[in-house]
Amino acid sequence: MADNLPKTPQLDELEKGGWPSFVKEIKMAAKGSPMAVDLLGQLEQSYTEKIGHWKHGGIVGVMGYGGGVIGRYSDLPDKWPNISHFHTMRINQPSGWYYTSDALRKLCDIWERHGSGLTNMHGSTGDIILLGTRTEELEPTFEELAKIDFDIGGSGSDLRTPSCCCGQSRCEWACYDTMGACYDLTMHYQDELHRPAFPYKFKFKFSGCPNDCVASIARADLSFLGTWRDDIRIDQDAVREYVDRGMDINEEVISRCPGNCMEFDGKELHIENSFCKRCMHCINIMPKALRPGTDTGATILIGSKAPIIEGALLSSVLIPFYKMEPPYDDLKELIEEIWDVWAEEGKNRERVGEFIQRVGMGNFLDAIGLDPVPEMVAHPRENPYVFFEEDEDEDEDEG
Amino acid sequence: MADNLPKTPQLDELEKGGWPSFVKEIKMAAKGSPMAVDLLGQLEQSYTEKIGHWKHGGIVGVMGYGGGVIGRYSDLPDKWPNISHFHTMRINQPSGWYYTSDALRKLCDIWERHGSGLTNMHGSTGDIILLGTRTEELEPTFEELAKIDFDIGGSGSDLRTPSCCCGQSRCEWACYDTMGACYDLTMHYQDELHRPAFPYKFKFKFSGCPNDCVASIARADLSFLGTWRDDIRIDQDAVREYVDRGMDINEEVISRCPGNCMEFDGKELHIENSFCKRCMHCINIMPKALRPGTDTGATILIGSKAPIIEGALLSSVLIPFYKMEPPYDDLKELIEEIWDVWAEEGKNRERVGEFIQRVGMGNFLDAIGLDPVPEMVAHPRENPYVFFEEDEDEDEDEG
Amino acid sequence: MADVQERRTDFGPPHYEQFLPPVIKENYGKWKYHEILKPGVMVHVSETGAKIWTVRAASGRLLAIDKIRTFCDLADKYCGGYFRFTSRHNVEFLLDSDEKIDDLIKDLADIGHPVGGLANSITAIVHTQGWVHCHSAATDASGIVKAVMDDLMEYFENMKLPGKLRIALACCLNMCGAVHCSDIAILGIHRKPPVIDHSRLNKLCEIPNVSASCPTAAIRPATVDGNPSVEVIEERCMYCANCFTVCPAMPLNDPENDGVSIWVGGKVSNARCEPMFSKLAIPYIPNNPPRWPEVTAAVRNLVELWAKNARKHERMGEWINRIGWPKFFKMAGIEFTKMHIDDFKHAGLTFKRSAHLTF
Amino acid sequence: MADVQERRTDFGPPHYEQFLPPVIKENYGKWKYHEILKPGVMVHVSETGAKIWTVRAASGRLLAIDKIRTFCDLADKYCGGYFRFTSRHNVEFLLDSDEKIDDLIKDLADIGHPVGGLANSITAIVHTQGWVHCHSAATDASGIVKAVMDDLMEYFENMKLPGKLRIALACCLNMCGAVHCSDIAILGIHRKPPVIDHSRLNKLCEIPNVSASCPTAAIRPATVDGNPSVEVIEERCMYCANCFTVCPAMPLNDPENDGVSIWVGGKVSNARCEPMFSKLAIPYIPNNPPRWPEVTAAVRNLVELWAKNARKHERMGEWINRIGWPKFFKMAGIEFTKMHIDDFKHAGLTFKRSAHLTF
Ligand code: SRM
Ligand code: SRM
Ligand code: SRM
Ligand code: SRM
Ligand code: SF4
Ligand code: SF4
Ligand code: SF4
Ligand code: SF4
Ligand code: SF4
Ligand code: SF4
Ligand code: SF4
Ligand code: SF4
Repeated sequence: MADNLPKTPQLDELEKGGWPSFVKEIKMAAKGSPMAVDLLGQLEQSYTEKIGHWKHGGIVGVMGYGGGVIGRYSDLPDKWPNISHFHTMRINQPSGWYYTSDALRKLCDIWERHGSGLTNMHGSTGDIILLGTRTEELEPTFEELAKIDFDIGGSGSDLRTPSCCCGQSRCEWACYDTMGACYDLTMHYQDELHRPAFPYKFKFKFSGCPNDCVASIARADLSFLGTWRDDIRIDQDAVREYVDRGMDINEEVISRCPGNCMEFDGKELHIENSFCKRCMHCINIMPKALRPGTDTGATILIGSKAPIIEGALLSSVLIPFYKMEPPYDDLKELIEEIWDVWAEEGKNRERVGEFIQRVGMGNFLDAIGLDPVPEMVAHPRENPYVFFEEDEDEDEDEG
Repeated sequence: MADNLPKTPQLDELEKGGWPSFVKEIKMAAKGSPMAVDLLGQLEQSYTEKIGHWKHGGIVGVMGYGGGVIGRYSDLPDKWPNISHFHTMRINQPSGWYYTSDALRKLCDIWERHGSGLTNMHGSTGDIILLGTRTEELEPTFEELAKIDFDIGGSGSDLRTPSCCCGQSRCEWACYDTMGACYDLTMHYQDELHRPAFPYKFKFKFSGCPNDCVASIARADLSFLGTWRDDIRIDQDAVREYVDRGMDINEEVISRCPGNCMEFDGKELHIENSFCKRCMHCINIMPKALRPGTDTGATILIGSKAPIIEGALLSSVLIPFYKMEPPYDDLKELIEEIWDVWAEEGKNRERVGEFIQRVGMGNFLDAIGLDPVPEMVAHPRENPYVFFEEDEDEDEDEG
Repeated sequence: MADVQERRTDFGPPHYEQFLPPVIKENYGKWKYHEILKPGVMVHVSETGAKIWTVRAASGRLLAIDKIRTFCDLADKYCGGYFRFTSRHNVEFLLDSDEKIDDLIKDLADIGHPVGGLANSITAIVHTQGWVHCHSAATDASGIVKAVMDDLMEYFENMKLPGKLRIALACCLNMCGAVHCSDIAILGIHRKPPVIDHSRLNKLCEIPNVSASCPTAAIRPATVDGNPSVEVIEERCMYCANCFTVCPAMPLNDPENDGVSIWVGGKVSNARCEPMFSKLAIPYIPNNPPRWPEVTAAVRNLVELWAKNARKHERMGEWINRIGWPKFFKMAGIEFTKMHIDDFKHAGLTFKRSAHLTF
Repeated sequence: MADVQERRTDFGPPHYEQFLPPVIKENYGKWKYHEILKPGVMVHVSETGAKIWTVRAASGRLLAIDKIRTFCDLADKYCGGYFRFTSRHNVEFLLDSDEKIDDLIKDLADIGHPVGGLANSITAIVHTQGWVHCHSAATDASGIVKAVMDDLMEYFENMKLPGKLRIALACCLNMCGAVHCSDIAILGIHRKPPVIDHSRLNKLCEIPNVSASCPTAAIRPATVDGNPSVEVIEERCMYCANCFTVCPAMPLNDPENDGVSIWVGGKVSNARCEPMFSKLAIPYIPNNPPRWPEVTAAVRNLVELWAKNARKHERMGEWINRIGWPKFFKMAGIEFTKMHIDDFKHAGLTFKRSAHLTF
């Protein structure tokens, strides 16, 4: 099939250079897949015309599932008939994106039989993306995937496929079991993941520490960042070793500490832990000498998202410290409270972060039954536009 | 008259204590003024009932002036007939609130003849406040004041009485002549000050340096903060003297420098001036050793105000550095541009700071003919909602 | 009409120069440095070697003309008749020698005007009219100020604080004065929606202006008992009284529900950190005249907490920023409530959007 | 219907445990520290003394199944069949000995997958679909990413930068990926309002939803040529394409006006400073396929400027915050325009509200 590839002078330019070439990949797939051949052709046309050639997606899917497939049709079906349908299947990745060659080979075989042979490993939400197939192939693909235990991920107004950093599997800083938590909640909320019933999408992401290696605080409606409540563990010998080997500890570590809470007297490193902001910097720089404490858990934050409509949001603190121990029962209760309130009162296409801004954090907390704590705010209000409630009058006099 | 004072058991409590007592002042005035007597009575009633007894002000004034008098009427005129009218006259203070005993005695004599004998020295905008008189006394008071060269200040939707710190008259840090500038602009804009023609009030305040001793950045629509462009002047001997006398220069000065641009090697203080934020801290702490540079002028900021309606604002940078030399011609041109645009397009009761937020800083700059500079923003936009204009397309490609 | 045309207007304030003591005129723009000599007293030294001594005294701001005359007498006695007021309404006597400073201080003490307010002290409270003159007041101004300053006299009269501490008071949300950027702000507040006088509203006010005045769009036109008027959606009203400012038929004053709130951590100067707004600390304290004991206690608590814990030169807000708001609320013994969480236009930007927490 | 009921659904992803190499299973939660050994290679050491070596290679993300099979072969050859992908779509091989690391690296090089992206380097660009799959794209994703990374290979393959630098690309304002919090973000943008297909709009879309979708309220219902449809107030449109997301009859794609913008200074981690959004640096660069030379040059300029001037461990945004935006624009040679000044909802909070300026 490689012989009758369309001419792609523009794309061919992108076979050059040191970074892996997606053009080579498409050509590789084109050896076995007519879809990949036409994709190449249409893409070359886009490169020439500087415009995409996909139509607005339609609703296609797999029986019993309300999401997980992104419908896609070429707007030049006559010219590129093999991609007249070119739907994406989102397949829920295993926690931490670990695989065996065995499992992945099976996945490839299925996709060779039913799709374009092209994938994204992975989509930016975290799914395995099977890139491009026809409507009638969706169901058979799913059936085969089910046999090797790969289920469909989220799309539409549902719980999106949760993801997590590798956490305790390979990282010394993980303050809770990210992969375990991610798996547990994914399994617990299969129905929410597969049947869109929310006002809009909802994402979980689990990072084992404040380094946030899955960018959870920037792109998850509920962000779990591992942290600790007790003291940073210090191995003073190892500190001295870093210094002896030439690290300028004052410049590189102490002066960069946002808590301004470190001191090195030439022999011992002292940390005033009650001022430590759990930023990770000192630990990052001296991984052999410093470790998070042992009373570990997570800070749970809510509401981040991309800019549309109200402007991008970072998640904000909902629970300053939560132990993150299975079976996470009270956490699940809280999540369901949040979903109930948001499903009830959220507008169509209103993410939970926008919803909270609209109804007010205080009202939202009331509704989900959580007490306000000062950790939730960068600072208290600056404007005097306070809504006083009748029953609160008594309480406030004490100040 | 002091004999038939109303009983004021509550207010009498406020004659005790170390701080000057306004109750004593009112009683002092009450010796000569029936208005002060009734004020005492009504105020005692307010203290008992926990509520004010003034009616919403009406429009009263002085011939030829549209502002400068705050109409005030008691809501218990039958009970307190002497304050059935109790209007305030705002008198434009001299720059820097300097007086001679001679001038003030004349002022007191006039107020003894025509008003309550009570004043505020001064109102929080800066005026001399003549507190309380009857409508028919306004004009005679003004006539007498005019004879001793005291004119009326602002109120209503006009230029409000400008004010300034003592600046070069007594302060070593003044980077321009605050008192001169304040006087010059006050004189230049007498019409704007006396005849309300703006959408809302507009205030100027002049501080000689970033310490901002008239709180200009917090409560002036146009804030002038003295600053310098060249290097901080250092007297190294004087620096050493501070250190020798026991100042912990690293702790007190260097570690508090927001520019992180100071170093003391035990002998010499070095400042990396290109990183100095002109915050004044080091100069404040070592006034004998450090002084602002000699290429001085002002940062001009726009838009601060109290919270109603959109929330309080601090002024924001309009001109990072302006030489502030008389006759301030281009400054005056700019001010008039601003007023024109705001008068044309501002809504009723919309302060200029709110107006700028509504129309957008960029559009505002276009309208007043000022080029945008990065000093105007804390940071560039974070949201991608950029309005592209036809004619700008060409320019931007270069990036 | 001839009269009117000849009438002198727009002549502006008197020129300041005539009010400057000779030493100032001669050294205008030449001052080199200053030294704080003792509480309330400082000296400025000129490049020419000339010096001027300043004695700062509390004035109280609300002054009877007789008191001003007394100040004039003191100025004549000590300063060649020259004196000034400050931007925070203290009175300053300007001496060209240091010999009679103590005499002046004594004379001032005798008439009840203590000297202080310089350097690391608490200076006069910027404040407003209250029940003395304003129709809008949710509390009195002068009374609270007097009570609070009586209580804080030691901090006015000495300089033992970590840095300057500026207190301001406004008797309603209009916030006349720089209340919104004060280390401690005392703010009069209402807590009930306006009571509408439907029979007079249409006569006194323009209904579209009234509707437009509401920051939360709580007001809409309505016909009540046949009168064109407005109605207030009470859940949306946060008692700002802006409607009352534009329309006398909508008063909010209410003896049982008015009171004050306390705000902390604002500043104006650019020293060290950028200027900052004050933030809500205590949502409500009832009016308790004549001496508002709960307010004075709350302010003292805040002052002492800061004084004890802040580093040198650290203003209230800088200290709180260093320790964090959670610690502040704990140390101050103030309950954190939903009222503390911003819910106005830019509320989302005040949420804690990081994991930088202390435990 | 029996079939349907028996059909297995909602079984979820495979349990991760079966995919973990034995050394990981044994040391799960016991890792003690790690060391970066050389570009792309690190070792983690367990409390038990066990070690695991990681070799990180660029994957390119858009992979043909044959390439995945090749990765599988390498995993079989070096790692007992185990491997993983990262949150930024690199591929990681996990070895229980360090003997064959160089062989693996060589094999990876042979199939065109360089090793690197660890520690103070530039790792893979998080990106999206572009013209490969999305209807909404204002630019291609994979093509720009390829061109930019080709140009930055040295920074992927070594660790000589001051800190980590994360680049991300999104092909439209939906910003799939953490583009809004990247050291450098490349963002596809439209610059013309939607072209409305009035004849089909009412059939394809619900008019109230369409109106509500617009962040700037630029859309209102209108009847055009007898069709119920909408109209766009063009001055209010900032080309976000949210209307197109909800309604296919309002496309914005336009070859002449689409292109990319460049954003800088965002970050996600809590290390040192709090997470930050990226800010606008270059408002517009036209699409210039296949290799977008202006974009690669702009990115390289930014990377090198930062690399040369930042202190150790200082991310792009931290560096800019230290030197200030005025210096940044000057040093980067980027013109500051009104487009850089925020004019959306919270714009006022981005104005410079202090006199903290450098000259
Ligand atoms: C495939 C993927 C991009 C990729 O190449 O990796 C993707 C692709 C699309 N996203 Fe996304 N999003 C993808 C991750 C994200 C992320 C990142 C994340 O999840 O961590 C975000 C930002 C985080 C967030 O949720 O805010 C994201 C924010 C959006 C938005 C804006 C949502 C918002 O509230 O602002 C839209 C618009 C919408 O929902 O209508 C959107 C819409 C879309 C649609 C469905 C286009 C549409 O308007 O219908 C895209 C389909 C493209 C296609 O043809 O395949 N996508 N989208 C990612 C999903 C792969 C996966 O499942 O692993
Ligand atoms: C007298 C004075 C308070 C004082 O005791 O010192 C005062 C008193 C009043 N102010 Fe003020 N303001 C006074 C300085 C201020 C300041 C401070 C300043 O100018 O530096 C502010 C805050 C800064 C600002 O301009 O934003 C201020 C912000 C207001 C506002 C809110 C304006 C806003 O845009 O948010 C109002 C409401 C209004 O304009 O309708 C207001 C309205 C009023 C009115 C006229 C009440 C009203 O709604 O009609 C008050 C009359 C009281 C009376 O009966 O005498 N007053 N007002 C101050 C003027 C004295 C003088 O001329 O020297
Ligand atoms: C007299 C006065 C100006 C005037 O023309 O009236 C004045 C005079 C001086 N100020 Fe001020 N300031 C005056 C109001 C202010 C204000 C405005 C206000 O409080 O409303 C501020 C801004 C306050 C704020 O940030 O909230 C102000 C912030 C400063 C600062 C910065 C302090 C800081 O660390 O934030 C200095 C520097 C210092 O003292 O270290 C300063 C320094 C000074 C110096 C040392 C300047 C000098 O060399 O002469 C003067 C005496 C110091 C003192 O009071 O301790 N002055 N000063 C004002 C006296 C008010 C009063 O009676 O207490
Ligand atoms: C493998 C991966 C997690 C995963 O489960 O997939 C990972 C792994 C590690 N990260 Fe990460 N990070 C990974 C994505 C991230 C992300 C997410 C992102 O970029 O989208 C972040 C947030 C980025 C941001 O702030 O914008 C991230 C911020 C960090 C930081 C903080 C760096 C900083 O100074 O801001 C560290 C600490 C350090 O390296 O000093 C860190 C440190 C580490 C360590 C050293 C943790 C450990 O002990 O194992 C790992 C190797 C370091 C490295 O890559 O240099 N990791 N790390 C991700 C690799 C992505 C890639 O292929 O390049
Ligand atoms: S987020 Fe923390 S625990 Fe997870 S991989 Fe990154 S550094 Fe390790
Ligand atoms: S984790 Fe961050 S805040 Fe805490 S001590 Fe280390 S550097 Fe400082
Ligand atoms: S603002 Fe500056 S110049 Fe003016 S009095 Fe204060 S310290 Fe002096
Ligand atoms: S003025 Fe402020 S920023 Fe400048 S050197 Fe002094 S302390 Fe630093
Ligand atoms: S703060 Fe309010 S009540 Fe007090 S004087 Fe100003 S307008 Fe009147
Ligand atoms: S008090 Fe304020 S919020 Fe309430 S109705 Fe009046 S203007 Fe609106
Ligand atoms: S960023 Fe926009 S164009 Fe790109 S994949 Fe996401 S929705 Fe599609
Ligand atoms: S592109 Fe965005 S701003 Fe323009 S009309 Fe559509 S939704 Fe509104």
